[in-house]
Amino acid sequence: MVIGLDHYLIISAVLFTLAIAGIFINRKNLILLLMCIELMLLAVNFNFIAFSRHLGDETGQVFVFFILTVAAAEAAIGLAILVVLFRNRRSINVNELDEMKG
Amino acid sequence: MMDIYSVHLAIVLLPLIAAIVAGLFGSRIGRSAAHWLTILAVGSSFLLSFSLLLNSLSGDFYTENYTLYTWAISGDLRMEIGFLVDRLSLLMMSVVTFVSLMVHIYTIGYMHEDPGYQRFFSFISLFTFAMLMLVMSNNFLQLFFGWEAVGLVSYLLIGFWFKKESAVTANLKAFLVNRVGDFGFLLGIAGIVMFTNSLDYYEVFEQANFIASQNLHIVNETSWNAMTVICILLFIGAMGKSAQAPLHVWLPDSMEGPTPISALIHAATMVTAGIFMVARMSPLFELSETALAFVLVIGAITAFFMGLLGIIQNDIKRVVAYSTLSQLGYMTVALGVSAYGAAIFHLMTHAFFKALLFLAAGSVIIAMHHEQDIRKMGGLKKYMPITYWTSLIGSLALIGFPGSSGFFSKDALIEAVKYSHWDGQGAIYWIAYLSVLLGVFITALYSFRMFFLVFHGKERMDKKTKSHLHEPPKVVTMPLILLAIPSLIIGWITIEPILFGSYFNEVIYVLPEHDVLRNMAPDFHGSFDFLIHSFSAGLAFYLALAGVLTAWFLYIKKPYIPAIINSKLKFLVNLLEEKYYFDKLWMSVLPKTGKAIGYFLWKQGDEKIIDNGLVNGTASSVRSLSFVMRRLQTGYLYHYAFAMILGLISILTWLLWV
Amino acid sequence: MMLINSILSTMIWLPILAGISLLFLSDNDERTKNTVRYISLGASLATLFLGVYLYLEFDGTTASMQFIEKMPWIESLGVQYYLGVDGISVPLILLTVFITPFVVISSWDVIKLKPAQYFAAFLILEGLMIGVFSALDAILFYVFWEAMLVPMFLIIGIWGGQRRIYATVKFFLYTFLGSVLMLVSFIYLYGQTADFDLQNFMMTPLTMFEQQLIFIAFLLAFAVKVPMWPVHTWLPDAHVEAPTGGSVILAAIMLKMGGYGFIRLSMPITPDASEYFAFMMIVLSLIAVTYIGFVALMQTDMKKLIAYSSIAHMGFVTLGFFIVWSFVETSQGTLGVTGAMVQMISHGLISGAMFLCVGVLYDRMHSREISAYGGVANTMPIFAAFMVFFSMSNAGLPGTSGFVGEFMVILASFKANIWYAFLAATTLILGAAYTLWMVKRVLYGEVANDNVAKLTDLNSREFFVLSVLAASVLLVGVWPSPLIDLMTATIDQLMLQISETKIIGVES
Amino acid sequence: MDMQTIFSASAEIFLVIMICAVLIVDLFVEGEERKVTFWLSLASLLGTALLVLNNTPESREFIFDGSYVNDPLAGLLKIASIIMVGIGFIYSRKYLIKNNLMKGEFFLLSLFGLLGMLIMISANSLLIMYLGLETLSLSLYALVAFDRNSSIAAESAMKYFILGAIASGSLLYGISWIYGVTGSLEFNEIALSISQDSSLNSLPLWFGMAFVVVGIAFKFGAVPFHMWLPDVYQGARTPVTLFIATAPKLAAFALIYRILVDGLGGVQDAWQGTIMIVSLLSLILGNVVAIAQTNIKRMLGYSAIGHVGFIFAGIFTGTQIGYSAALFYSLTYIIMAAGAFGVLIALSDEEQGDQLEDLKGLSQRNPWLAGIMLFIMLGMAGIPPWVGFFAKLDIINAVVDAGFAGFAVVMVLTSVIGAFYYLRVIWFMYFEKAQESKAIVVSRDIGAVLSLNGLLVLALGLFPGALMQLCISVMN
Amino acid sequence: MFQAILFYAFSGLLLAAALGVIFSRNPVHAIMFLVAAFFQSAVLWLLAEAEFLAIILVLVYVGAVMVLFLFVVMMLDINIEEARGGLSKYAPLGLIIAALMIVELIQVIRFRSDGEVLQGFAVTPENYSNTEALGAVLYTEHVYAFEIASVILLLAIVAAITLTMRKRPGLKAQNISEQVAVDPKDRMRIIKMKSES
Repeated sequence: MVIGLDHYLIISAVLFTLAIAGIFINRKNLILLLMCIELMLLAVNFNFIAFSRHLGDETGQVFVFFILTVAAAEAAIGLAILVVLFRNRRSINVNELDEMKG
Repeated sequence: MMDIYSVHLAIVLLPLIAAIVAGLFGSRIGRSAAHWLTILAVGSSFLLSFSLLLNSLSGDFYTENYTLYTWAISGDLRMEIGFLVDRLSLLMMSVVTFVSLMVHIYTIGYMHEDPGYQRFFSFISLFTFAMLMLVMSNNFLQLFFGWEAVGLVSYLLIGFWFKKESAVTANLKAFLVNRVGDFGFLLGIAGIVMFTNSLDYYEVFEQANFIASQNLHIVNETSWNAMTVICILLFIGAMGKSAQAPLHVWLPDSMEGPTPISALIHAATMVTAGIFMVARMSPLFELSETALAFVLVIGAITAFFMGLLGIIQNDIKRVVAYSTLSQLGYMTVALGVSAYGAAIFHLMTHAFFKALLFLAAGSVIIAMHHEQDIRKMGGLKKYMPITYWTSLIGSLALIGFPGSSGFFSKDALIEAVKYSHWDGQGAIYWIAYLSVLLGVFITALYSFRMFFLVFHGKERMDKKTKSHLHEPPKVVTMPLILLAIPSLIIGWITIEPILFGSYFNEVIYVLPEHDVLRNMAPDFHGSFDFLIHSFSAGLAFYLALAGVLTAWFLYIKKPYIPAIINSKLKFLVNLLEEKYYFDKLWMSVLPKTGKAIGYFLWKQGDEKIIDNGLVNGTASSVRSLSFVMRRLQTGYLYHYAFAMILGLISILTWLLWV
Repeated sequence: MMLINSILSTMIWLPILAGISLLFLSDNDERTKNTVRYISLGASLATLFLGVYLYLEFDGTTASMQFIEKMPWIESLGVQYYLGVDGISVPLILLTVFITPFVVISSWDVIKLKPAQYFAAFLILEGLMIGVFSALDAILFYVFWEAMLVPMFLIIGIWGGQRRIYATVKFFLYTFLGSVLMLVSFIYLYGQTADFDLQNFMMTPLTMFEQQLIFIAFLLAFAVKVPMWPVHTWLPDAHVEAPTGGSVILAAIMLKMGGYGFIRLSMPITPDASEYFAFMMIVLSLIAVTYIGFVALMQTDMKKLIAYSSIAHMGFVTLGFFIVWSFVETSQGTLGVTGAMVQMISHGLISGAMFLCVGVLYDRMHSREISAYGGVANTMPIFAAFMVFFSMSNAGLPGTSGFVGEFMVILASFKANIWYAFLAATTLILGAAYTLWMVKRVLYGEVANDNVAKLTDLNSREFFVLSVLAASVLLVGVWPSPLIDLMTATIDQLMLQISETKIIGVES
Repeated sequence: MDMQTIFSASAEIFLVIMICAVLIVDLFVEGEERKVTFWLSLASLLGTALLVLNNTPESREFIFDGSYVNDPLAGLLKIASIIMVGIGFIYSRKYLIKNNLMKGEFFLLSLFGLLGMLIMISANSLLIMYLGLETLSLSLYALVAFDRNSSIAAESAMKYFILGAIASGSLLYGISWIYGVTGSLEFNEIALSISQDSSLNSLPLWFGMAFVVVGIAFKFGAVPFHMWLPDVYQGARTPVTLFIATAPKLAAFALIYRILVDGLGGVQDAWQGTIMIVSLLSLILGNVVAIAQTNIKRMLGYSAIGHVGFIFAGIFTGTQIGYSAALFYSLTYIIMAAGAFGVLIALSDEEQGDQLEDLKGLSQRNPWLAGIMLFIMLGMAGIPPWVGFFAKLDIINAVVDAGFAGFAVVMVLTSVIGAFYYLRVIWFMYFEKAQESKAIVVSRDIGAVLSLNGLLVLALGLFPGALMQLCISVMN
Repeated sequence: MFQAILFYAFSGLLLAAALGVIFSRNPVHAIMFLVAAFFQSAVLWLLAEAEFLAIILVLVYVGAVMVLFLFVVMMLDINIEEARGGLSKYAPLGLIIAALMIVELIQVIRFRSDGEVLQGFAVTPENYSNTEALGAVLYTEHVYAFEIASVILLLAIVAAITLTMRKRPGLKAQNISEQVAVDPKDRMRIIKMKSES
């Protein structure tokens, strides 16, 4: 049995979907949302690596490298915003983020 | 020596200029300047007209028909302003300017206390102008202009005392009822243009046969002879102006205006416009017997029924007004039997004696300090001899007393009706004949009822009024006298040329088989003979005599009888007092209906359905949609994310399956 | 000569620039206020003189466009700055330049709040209106057409009455909604011809379906503007709330743009669809004449009454245009079209004057309710004379301009169908009824109350304005020929043009 | 790497250097007003702009191994973005001082954002595009949360961040598919492979496209990926909103144009319908919901959604005139948006004025400001002769030309709905009485730029030809 | 075969860890699950011969980012009880949508490989080094991207500091310039004392 591209793509697809589902079924904890985003990027990385290997082209892997970098930066800023929010609200409950609507 | 065109122009424009000056600068030039100016203008007009008239009697008279200026050209329709001065117009011009001149003079006395003095002179001069434009027109456009312009002046003059609620109601009513007539008139003109593509009388007349050969589809396939439709439409206009039933309602009410204009407009001139117009259109009317029958019926109804109303009126002017209605009915009857000449003849004599009667009534009113109720008068003979005698002449002329001008015209008219019995007109003819005959009796009855109540019998006015009773000044009495003369004699002189002679030969067109006057001509042997003849052959004289005697009996001899009759014939009297309910119809039912329709369309149609329903409805539904849609923006992050994912999935699904 | 080459541009831009320059003046003290007034008067008079010059130089014997100015404006879209006038537009331009000075004079010291802006708005409006009447490029036309809404929106909104906001927003959105589809049609036509030249639009063949859609789009724009029943309800509101000058311009000129649109765009661009919809248009026009006549009867507000009467009178315009197709030969419709054109001019003069009359009263009593008045003729006899005169003109009395158009349209419609004429002619009765009934209640009778007793008659400024208008109403009524001669050639040409089908493969 | 490459990208390089310079200089700047930082930032913008002007080639050229594209379109977008950022700086200065937000970081983050935009505009590969996008987005997230004491700012930043991360995740996922199918990241190569192998034009590529479209639509704020937009517009401080509302739209334009047209032009059939529906939804929702708003920033947010509908309408036509119309629309829209927020900033000098009510009687309190706002509102509503009309005209023309006359009808009808809320702003300013009569004073520099901005809305309307022509020429 | 077993095992674990992230109610647990997921991913990447990235993932992600997460969770002092029970009644609907998405994605993946014989990844040359290959392109072909990445990191630093650094009164931080500029005289006083005798 050969493990190939499709396997990775499917793993990635499932992971991606789980991440997205995680975002909109989670209604309490903002940090979980941040983690789901990490998960999502992970899924994307899977795709890139799989395609890169499938095509025999390193560019995909380079892309993953940059995604990892950006993801780190994103995490930093995301967490910083979270901190600001927490300082203002004393809460990171997603349900309470509804001061603006309509 | 002025050429003829300048004369025509001068006749028309002098009153206009005087009117403008008196109207716009009245307060600057002062009262006497205003009346001198207008009197001079109208007087000159009269003199010029009269000289032309005299000129026209000679054999080498040419009808003048020319274009003054082009009003507009659209496509191949030329609309021009021009004059047609023929014998008919000359007669009318002279009558109009003469009566107008009398009224001008009279006004000096009648209105001398009124603050709107200059305005009044301006209006009556303007009226003269308008009427002259009407009668001198050579085309329908100008005719309509004059037609409406006299209506306008009438409106202004009826409402002259605009503080009086009744006056301003009356003038509105007069204008609107006239407008109903004009409505028909305008459509008639439109019909003419449709078939002839011209507004010029002569051009239209040339194509009369063509019109008569055409049909108009009005409802689906029902087709009418075009000429019939057009003539009836035109006649509806005449009904409005000449106050024929049922468009007569405005005329009695128009007595709200000052008396001079009652004389000028509502007796002598404007109301005759309809008669004049039909006579002018004789080449058209002749070609439609249906239309003529219609004219006849309307005239007969007016002549008889409106006369009846005169019997129960107590306002001195209203009695005269109803008599006017009735006399106009006579003229219309004459038109209906194609005796156009007779109609015009009666129009002329009527102008004199009716103006006389009105002015005399005005004189009485001045003397009575604006008391108009004849029940509060009586025995004025000894206080106001001139008024008395002139009134007598007027009344006699009105009832057609032999020898008076009214006699000639009315008798000729009745004879004409009698002579006319061409095919297909049997029943109508009899009704008409009966109406005019009975009308004679009624006319005599109400005329002399009024005459007796005013000048004879007990003096029923109060002390204070009585103490001031005296003959009005000369400016008032002089016109009375001047009008009394033609009222007395004009018939003698003119009956022959107008009715039986060749005076109207070129003007009025009558089909040979309709030409009752020609049929009568062989029996005519001069005015005097005509006079004698009436004693022997005509019923009219005896009916008139009976009328006068009845009046004498009821109001001088046994003054208590009318009250008894009133109580016995409650229903009839009621009907008369309500004027056959026409006033109710015009003043109450129609306006109320109109207002109700207006209110309904406004509130239900405009405001409710269109505005609130469609316009604001759309706006508010967009607004509520907005408020519904904004709820989608819940503020919750997971909803936002969910929306995005839903969008994504929709796109994916769409790409996958579609 | 330079001026003659760019006279249209000068007439458009002179008032606009003058108006803009006014905006820079602060109008706090009396002296600047005077400057503002004289600048506006000067600008409007200058435009009037240019208009007179235009009239004198205009050649009425040809149907072709004159005083053409053409230069590229937006090249990538093929939009041009393309101006020109013919016999249809010249009378309307003259009307515009004629009315505007009166608006300025009549508002002379009546407007207390921000007079500079007020006058500026009117001057800008004037330029834009001239622009509409002289634009020969569809986009240019549309630009002027829509831009006009803005000053009017502000005029009503800032200087209007109690419910001004509702009225002005309604006015704006109504007319805006109406005209956007016209824009889409223009663009569609652009797709067919590759430029926005209106005359090319008229040449380009279109299928029946295309024509119908375009016609409907145009219809919405113009019907709202005219306004035709049932899209007329903005007008009474706008009129009632607008200040006097606004009402005058609105009634006298802006409504004419609808009529102008029909004759300039709808009829020549979509002749077959116009024929197809002609019956509907006639029915709508007749509804406007009769239905609105009845509605006007019941109004208690003078301005509303006049507004409704405007709708009824404009019904004659659309009637006159669309009975053309009731004839076998379109040339027979010339009379109706000419009548409609005259009716537009005449209505411009009369309704303007009527609104000025109401304005005179409003300035004194601050009420437009008919019931607040009564017996005004006692205290204001001269005014009463004018008011009666204009009311009579409004009722279509011969000898006044109000008669000319109605007369011609009724004549023409009788030819088309006797019932058209019958219904149209009811205006003789209804028009007189609602106008004169109002006159009766306002002017006649005893002095109704103390306020009326305190009224003072016209001042010389008001007298001047009304008398010049009265003179012009009379002049057009007595001698419309010069006016009609202006447009004869153009209308004849138009009749020829619309008699030919634009559908390819169909013989006309 | 040769000098030519360095020169070509000198604008970006210069900007990075200047960012570092500002970063360092700001450490040593004393005082509340931070004049040095401010002027240095403006100077760096000026320098960058000059370099862009200097480096913009006549025709398209590629450097950095095909990662970087330089063409007239890029030049135009870059210049416009730089100007917008500069205008934003000028408008914001007083406001920031007043609200104790005058910190070097504001300028730093804005410059970072600008750098991100420049990168996006010149990106020729999906990788660079992604990195540029992240540079831009990250600075925007930080800017939104910039006022650390504002609870709603933090909330909106959080929402923006999460949703933005989802969007970029989706974009990346899409990119991975496009990469997987075509084997390339560079747009011209992608286009080449699609044109060479028509079998590529199938479902996998479409799916990749769909995910990418989500990312693009999010960046624009198109329905249904718009949810962040009203909240962020409202929550962020007005200068930040101004920043978000203007220049990034151009970057987003580059995003959509480079990816969908340059890269995926071959699969136009697939994205056309998608974009069309998104455009339709945006037009309707944006204009309709804006009616119900009472917060003017939020209202402008919804209006922005409506305008995005127009921009997308230009794109979906798939024609050159459509693209240039969309470009013209974007350019003119941001001019108007800048002016609108500029006026709001000038207003809130006096009070925290972001409610519609606060505009009441503005015409009495400051007629000039009211006049500018009037111009802008009329421009946005699409009333001629203000420029918004010509932008709409251009788009509608493209739509009708592409055979979607029905869609054009919907567009104009939604414009009418939209006109209502723009008019409402005017009526609040002109027809309502002021709640307080105190005059609003605007400092001279801001006033001058603001006036210029307002006049530009009119001037571009009177003479739109040149800019339109420019938009067309840069597209070719 | 061995590869397949490894793949399935670790992907199973990976998905389980992912589910753990989503459904765990304690953020600390979630982080742990996430760390686990990263480890498993690294293994799978190794299986795909992407050694360099696998190592980076572990080093950078687990070593730095996850620690940061953990750090923030701890620092914020979140009430864990309150954060519990995050799933709502709409979860089923969400899961349905998710299922739909998975189905569609798999559909596309199958579409892509339609007709293509399922085979492994491209075969690498004998002396192939993943790290070397990446290194070869990273600084040449992708230097522009690389530079941008550095800017992004700088941006992240600036942003994070801007947002979170506050000068609280009484903060005990070093002020180096102050320390350097200290004059001994201010700090030290030489007191002469009498010697105790």
